[in-house]
Amino acid sequence: MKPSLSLTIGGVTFKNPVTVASGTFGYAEEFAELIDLEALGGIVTKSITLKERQGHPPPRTCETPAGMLNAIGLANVGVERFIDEKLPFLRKLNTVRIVNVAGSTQAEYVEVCRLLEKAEGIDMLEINLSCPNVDAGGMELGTDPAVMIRVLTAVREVTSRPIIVKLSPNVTSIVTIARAAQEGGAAAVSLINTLVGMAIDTETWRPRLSNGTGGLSGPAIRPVAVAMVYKVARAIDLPVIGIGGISNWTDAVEFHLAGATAIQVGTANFIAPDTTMNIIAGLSRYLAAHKLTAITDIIGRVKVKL
Amino acid sequence: MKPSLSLTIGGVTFKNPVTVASGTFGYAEEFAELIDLEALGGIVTKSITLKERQGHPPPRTCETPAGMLNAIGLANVGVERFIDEKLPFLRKLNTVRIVNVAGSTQAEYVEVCRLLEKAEGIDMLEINLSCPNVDAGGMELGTDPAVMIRVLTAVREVTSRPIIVKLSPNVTSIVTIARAAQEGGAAAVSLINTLVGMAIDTETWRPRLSNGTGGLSGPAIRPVAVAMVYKVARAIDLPVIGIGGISNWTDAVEFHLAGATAIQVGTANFIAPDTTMNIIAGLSRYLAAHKLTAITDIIGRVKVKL
Amino acid sequence: MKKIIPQRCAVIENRRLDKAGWYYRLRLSGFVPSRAVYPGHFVHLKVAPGLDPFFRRAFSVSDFDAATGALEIIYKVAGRGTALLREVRPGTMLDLIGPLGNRFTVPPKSQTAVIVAGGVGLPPLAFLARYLIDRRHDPKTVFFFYGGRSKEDLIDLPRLRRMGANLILCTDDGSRGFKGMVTEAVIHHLSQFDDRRFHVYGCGPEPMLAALQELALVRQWSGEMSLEAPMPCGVGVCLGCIKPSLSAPGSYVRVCHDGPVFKIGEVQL
Amino acid sequence: MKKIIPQRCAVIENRRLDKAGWYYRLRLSGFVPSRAVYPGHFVHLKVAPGLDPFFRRAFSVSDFDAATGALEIIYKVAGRGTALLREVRPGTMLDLIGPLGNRFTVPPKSQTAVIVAGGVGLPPLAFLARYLIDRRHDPKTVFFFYGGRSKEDLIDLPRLRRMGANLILCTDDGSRGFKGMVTEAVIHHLSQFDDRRFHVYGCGPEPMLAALQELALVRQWSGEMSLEAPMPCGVGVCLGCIKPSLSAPGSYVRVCHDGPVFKIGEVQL
Ligand SMILES: Cc1cc2nc3c(=O)[nH]c(=O)nc-3n(C[C@H](O)[C@H](O)[C@H](O)COP(=O)(O)OP(=O)(O)OC[C@H]3O[C@@H](n4cnc5c(N)ncnc54)[C@H](O)[C@@H]3O)c2cc1C
Ligand SMILES: Cc1cc2nc3c(=O)[nH]c(=O)nc-3n(C[C@H](O)[C@H](O)[C@H](O)COP(=O)(O)OP(=O)(O)OC[C@H]3O[C@@H](n4cnc5c(N)ncnc54)[C@H](O)[C@@H]3O)c2cc1C
Ligand SMILES: Cc1cc2nc3c(=O)[nH]c(=O)nc-3n(C[C@H](O)[C@H](O)[C@H](O)COP(=O)(O)O)c2cc1C
Ligand SMILES: Cc1cc2nc3c(=O)[nH]c(=O)nc-3n(C[C@H](O)[C@H](O)[C@H](O)COP(=O)(O)O)c2cc1C
Ligand code: FES
Ligand code: FES
Repeated sequence: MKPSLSLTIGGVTFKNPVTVASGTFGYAEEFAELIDLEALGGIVTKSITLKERQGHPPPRTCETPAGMLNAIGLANVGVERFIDEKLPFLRKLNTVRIVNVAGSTQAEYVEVCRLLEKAEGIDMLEINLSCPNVDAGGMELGTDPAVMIRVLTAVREVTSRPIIVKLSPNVTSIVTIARAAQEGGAAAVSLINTLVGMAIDTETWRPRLSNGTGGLSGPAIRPVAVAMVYKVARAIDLPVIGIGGISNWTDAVEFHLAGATAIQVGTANFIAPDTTMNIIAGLSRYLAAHKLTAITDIIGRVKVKL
Repeated sequence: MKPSLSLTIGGVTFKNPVTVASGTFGYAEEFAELIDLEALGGIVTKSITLKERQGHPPPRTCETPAGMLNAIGLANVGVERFIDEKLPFLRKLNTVRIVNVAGSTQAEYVEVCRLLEKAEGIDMLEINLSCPNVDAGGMELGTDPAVMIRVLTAVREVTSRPIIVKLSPNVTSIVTIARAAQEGGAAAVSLINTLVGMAIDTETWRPRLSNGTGGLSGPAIRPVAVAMVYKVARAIDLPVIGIGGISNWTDAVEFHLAGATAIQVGTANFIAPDTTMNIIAGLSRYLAAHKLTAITDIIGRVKVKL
Repeated sequence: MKKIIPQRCAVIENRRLDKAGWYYRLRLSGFVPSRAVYPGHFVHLKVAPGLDPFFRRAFSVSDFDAATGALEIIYKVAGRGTALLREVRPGTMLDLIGPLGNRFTVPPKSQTAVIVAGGVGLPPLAFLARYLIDRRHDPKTVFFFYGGRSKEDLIDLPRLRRMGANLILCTDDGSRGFKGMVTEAVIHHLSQFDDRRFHVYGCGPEPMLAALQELALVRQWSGEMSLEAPMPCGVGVCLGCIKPSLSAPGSYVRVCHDGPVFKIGEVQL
Repeated sequence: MKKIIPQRCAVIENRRLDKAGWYYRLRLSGFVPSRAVYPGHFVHLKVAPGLDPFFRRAFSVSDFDAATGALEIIYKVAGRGTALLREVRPGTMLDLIGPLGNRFTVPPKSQTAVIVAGGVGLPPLAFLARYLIDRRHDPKTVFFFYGGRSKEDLIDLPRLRRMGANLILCTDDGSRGFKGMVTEAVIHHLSQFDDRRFHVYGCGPEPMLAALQELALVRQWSGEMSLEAPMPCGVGVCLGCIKPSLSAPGSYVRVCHDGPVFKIGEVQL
């Protein structure tokens, strides 16, 4: 019998745990000619803000050892154009559609969620309280538990959809923040967003990103992400969505063993657009080879001596 | 004219900014047949604790993308054997000798420093308030500003030597911690220690380190380290010693531009034991090629638009 | 529609094109494109297996034979990625994605194609020239300006000559052909013609393209240019390869997805 | 004393040794060791340039010719590093450090050398056997036990035969030589001899070495074994390559620096 990859988070059923990370998959339509979008467990959109944003000037990305830095600056079409121009494509897709929401203030988060509430074709919201690349909001709102609870409470008043809270790794205790997300009424947490990083051109003496610092992603950060997923999964009662450097099915298994119910593939989409397809196939093979019947059989099953 | 690489930290003169990071160079004698130890700006020993420690059981290390995890567990000969067996070799070396001190409690830090105070041939102490691989002390003492000030104040009472405080990157605000180090009377801060990380074997379902989690080092973490050095150097008045993934002279220049007065080479010593020698030569060539007369001409000179 | 997925192709040639060893021609066999390959398209290549270097590198297609699947690119050794690529031996399998991006348009036969290549901007334009001439454009209505710093930078000349286009070489130091910038060569050589019929194609260093765009805008020539930018994804999602728009000020274009070929006047250079 | 620094050596051969393609012989030229190379020594090799894979890989020297600088290692494709190494073509320059570690001792001529190699434990012991015999040990006083899972795992046999030692092959499945574990073969073949004169040398999978050590301890044979452990640094500083000590319980030995050759009874297996 083919092992089952399906799972449920916040009452929403995913056909498999393999989803894509915000900002690495556009609004999905860009990937239509690259992979079978409906084979994915879910799709997370680029972060949507209240107004359209052009983002930071170039250079916005740079290559680093086994990873990259980015400071895109939340460039996106804004919630209204998103609903008008991007959502119709997503709406037709038979996969879990998750809209990632970002803002500079609590009011902006609330307003974006309020506007999305009326739109159809959205299964969940992911609240990005962890973007390192904007001056106000983003990360600041996501590193203080009290602020996080306040924002989430306000957001939940205007939306009926289950909320995933995306956590920043740039904190002393991710467990404290994850507990705040739980207290704020999240249906799940996703982690990690990027680590704050910087690179400097030694000839021009300028930062390699126009914004100075940016967010580090890719395989380089995977061990940090696995450790945080492991800690959070043991500490809270919500499902955890693992993110950070996942590039193949063994990476995915590693996150599941650490405690992730689902995973998001980010930067790897850039290097090999068919990464998610290979992971889905690999997970099935892995479960079959280990005579396991469901992906849920491996979640959090890492054997740690206590 | 040959550019000058020399610099001063806490009243101690270094012939060049290139030193080696604790735990990656043993007690220096192991490297005697590999490089010219006296060509180094300085040497930092493995962390020394009050009692000899055997460290964690194997496996203690694992390879990761562009880096490694370690959970050595502060294995060291203990302060008494260090003074008797290891210090005599170091004492004879014409380079800055820095003893890295670790412990599980404030009392242990104080006692180690007190015992070292009587020993000759030590130029500075580096207080490791950031080791992620021990149950008590280490990182815990280094993530709370108030605790850090208390520990440093106590340590300074028993030592006359300038103190470098080694900072953990696993914090929400490294600037806050660096300010605490300054307030506690540090002569300099060094950063970063390793990021907490984890890797899991997908066949055995066991962590790849016996200790479960460990510390991530190597080029993978360099962007994180550069960002933190940059932020700390702008925020405090003490010299900053840059650590994290430095593997060649361009990496070193990057840290100097970000604000590091000196640097420590860690994991790269494992991959190429002559890394430090190549960096020293490369820095001289770089300064000469840019018609600069001293390494101090580039420190903190990154051009960031404000 | 077929999906554009990574595929592995065997290197059949990786040959130095100049004395100094800066320029190489790489030929791969068995490339099965998911759609027809046109001049302007690029491929996204992993120059080495594993994670180092991390990003793929974009290379314009400099020739493609749909019958045999033989794909050609020409590259200049510029940094770490191309330095590694130079070491690749025939027989090695390389992983690539493509064809990506948009393509050059074909001008009506009444128009004169003015191709302006600077340095490593040659590859897509060499493909374009062959393509135009194969499509029964009279070679004499194709001007091919090709500039470099000195004669060592002008490569693959026999192939360009064989095409039969009007080939005008120029070098900054005058060591071959016209001495001066390639845009000056354009002005100098084309002043005798009725320039309202010109359609320019440019690829090369950005200052050259800026000068060319300026010239074309002033003279009201139509035309298009192939641009470069660091490309993490190559498929339009990372928003890393942007350039400021000239036609829609305040916004950006994505070189990989909206380009790499842009109309004169579209992008601010 | 000369410093032990990384050096680049040209690959002169990288040849498959078995039908299935698991075992390879790699020969490098121009290796200039900083000290004499002895059996037991290993080199620390970067199997690919750049950061992936990140660590060097340790390989025992399986032969070295000081006159020509020709260095040989034999490897089994076991993971990512060796899979990459397999792809290396002659002419490629590889970066290596060595010789590192300690070495096997030479027994007095009155002692019988009992060499016990399991699978990929062959390389250092092949070097040792040649070395002992070259040093005018009577080949008949050298027993060379060589075990593998099946006959496909027994490689490089002509060379071993040429040495003239007593070569005893064994396989788990009996497809060649003695059927059973190599330690059983030792017991079976040596029962006729006065075993107080035995000095055993072992290298191979840890369970085999554990059995061998057990046997040697019980029979009071002297001897030594070459061990393996993941080695980040290879020079004794990272404390990553440790094994629990048997002679000093509660402490650890570093395989790279205190070994890789350890006396029987030194390390807990
Ligand atoms: C659409 C397109 C077509 C191209 N066609 C060709 C071609 O036909 N022949 C050729 O030699 N080169 C071409 N390039 C440039 C090529 O992709 C490489 O970027 C360039 O060769 C330098 O790579 P490197 O790895 O040697 O340098 P590195 O310094 O290692 O590159 C580091 C990073 O910077 C990026 N980068 C550096 N310079 C450039 C540049 N000029 N353009 C884009 N990214 C850059 C690289 O992609 C990489 O991410 C093209 C680029 C684009 C975007
Ligand atoms: C002193 C010494 C001598 C050795 N001699 C030989 C030899 O002559 N021939 C040979 O084929 N191999 C030898 N090995 C093992 C070799 O170093 C490689 O570790 C092994 O080939 C697997 O590497 P990989 O990159 O293919 O596997 P990977 O799975 O990519 O290795 C991942 C990591 O695990 C480590 N590792 C995995 N298995 C081992 C192992 N058995 N021993 C040590 N580290 C391991 C690797 O070093 C690397 O850090 C020796 C090891 C040591 C310590
Ligand atoms: C180019 C780029 C853009 C990103 N944009 C967003 C974003 O808009 N919103 C968000 O929540 N995360 C964003 N991220 C973070 C990713 O969703 C993900 O959390 C992170 O990259 C770690 O995963 P990875 O290592 O698999 O990429 C972005 C990442 C990259 C590389
Ligand atoms: C194997 C290993 C052991 C280490 N042991 C210590 C230690 O004992 N004390 C300490 O302060 N830091 C220790 N570190 C941290 C390094 O000194 C350094 O801060 C860190 O590795 C980042 O630098 P790198 O990326 O250049 O290695 C150790 C690092 C490694 C890899
Ligand atoms: S390279 Fe990613 S959007 Fe163009
Ligand atoms: S490999 Fe580092 S101590 Fe042995």
